[in-house]
Amino acid sequence: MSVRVQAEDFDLGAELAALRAGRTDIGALVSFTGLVRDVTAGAGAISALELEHYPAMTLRALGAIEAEAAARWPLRASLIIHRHGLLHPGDQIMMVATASESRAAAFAAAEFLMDYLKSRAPFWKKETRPDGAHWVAARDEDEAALAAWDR
Amino acid sequence: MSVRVQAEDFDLGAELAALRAGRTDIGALVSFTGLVRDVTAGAGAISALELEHYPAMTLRALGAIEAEAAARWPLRASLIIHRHGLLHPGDQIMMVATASESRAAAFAAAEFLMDYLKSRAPFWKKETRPDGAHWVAARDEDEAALAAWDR
Amino acid sequence: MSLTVLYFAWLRERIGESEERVETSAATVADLVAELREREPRYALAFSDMRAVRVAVDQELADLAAPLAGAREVAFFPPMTGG
Amino acid sequence: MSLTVLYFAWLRERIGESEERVETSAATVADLVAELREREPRYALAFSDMRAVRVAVDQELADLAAPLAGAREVAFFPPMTGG
Repeated sequence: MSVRVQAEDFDLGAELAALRAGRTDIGALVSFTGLVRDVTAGAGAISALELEHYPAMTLRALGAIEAEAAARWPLRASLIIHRHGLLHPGDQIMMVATASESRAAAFAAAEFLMDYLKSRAPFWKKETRPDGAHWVAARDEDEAALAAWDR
Repeated sequence: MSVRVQAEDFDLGAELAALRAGRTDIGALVSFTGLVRDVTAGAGAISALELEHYPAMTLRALGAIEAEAAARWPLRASLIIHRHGLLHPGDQIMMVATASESRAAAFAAAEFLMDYLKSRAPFWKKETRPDGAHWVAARDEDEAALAAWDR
Repeated sequence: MSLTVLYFAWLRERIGESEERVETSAATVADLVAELREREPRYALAFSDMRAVRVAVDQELADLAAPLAGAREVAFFPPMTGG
Repeated sequence: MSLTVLYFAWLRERIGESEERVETSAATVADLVAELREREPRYALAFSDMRAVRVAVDQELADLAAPLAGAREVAFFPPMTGG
């Protein structure tokens, strides 16, 4: 179980390889990678994405989210990496990975981590578009996705 | 969209990097990797896993499953790799990857591919355990997972 | 009619072949299974519980009622366990 | 009581600071917001619609009714958009 917040890029393949290195108790490994797209629906081209965060709170929030996932599913390993700072289209923003005995647990835990992280980890995105720089608005569907885990 | 069946191992990181190389229209990349575990619940240690398949049918079945996923979700890219032959604990068995604008589509398509592939792609696993070699039985929950997509 | 018949996994092991040519006038998969059962005990054993057997006709999943007219290849195997 | 107050994203931009020390006797977050609103128009503007503002007290998400007794750090920010 591990959480990292960094400005630098990460090597997705190396992270996934490290997660299962030397282990024979993992049947299912799921990864999610968030990437900067060059277009937002209805808002035109994006040339840059600035990610602001609240350092004192970030690791704590991500650690709590990861601990909650580990309490809900029998995870063999998990990893969250989230970047901050200035990114550009095609860049990696963040990743989560979950390893479990079964695919159902690995998928569910990865989706849970993403849904919580989207709305509970203190990151804010600002897009630079042709009409200026705009803070990305939170989406109702992200809150709804989060609420579904408590049903 | 791409499907491969091979005896050789694959490089998960290189495959995921290739899937998004030079693209800026992917917001979400999900991967699933199936690995050989050294224990099956209640059946003791596994020393080897033999994967038999039906070559003439395999690519056709995997291609049909991938096409069905592409028809259901707005995928930017997808990949299925499945190995056959003799594997050992810790080895990679197969992978699927899905790339989309949104995380919900990428996750759903990856789970759909896995559920279909589990029960509709012509592969059969034989485990070598202390009490001999045994064909792995299909699980009712895999058929149930598949049926859920038609509801 | 001449068919290629394939067997996989424990069906292959019980029957002792992975592939054979079969001359048959079976109209459906079920008819073909009935013919094979009559042949030798190893076929009767392999096909003793058809709920545990899946079928593909020309590489497409099919059921026991599937017609064989025009078919070239029939495969018998247990439920799939890939992934 | 002396608090560190932090602002993020557009709250930081509207208020023009990312961090400040605030002397206050506010009992709750809501009281602190009311005090800040009185100070200057930029605070009143930033806090004009509290439905668009989230709060953390000592790095834990909190609501407007949260008590400030013993607190050292209060942060205001819009709904999070990570991932």
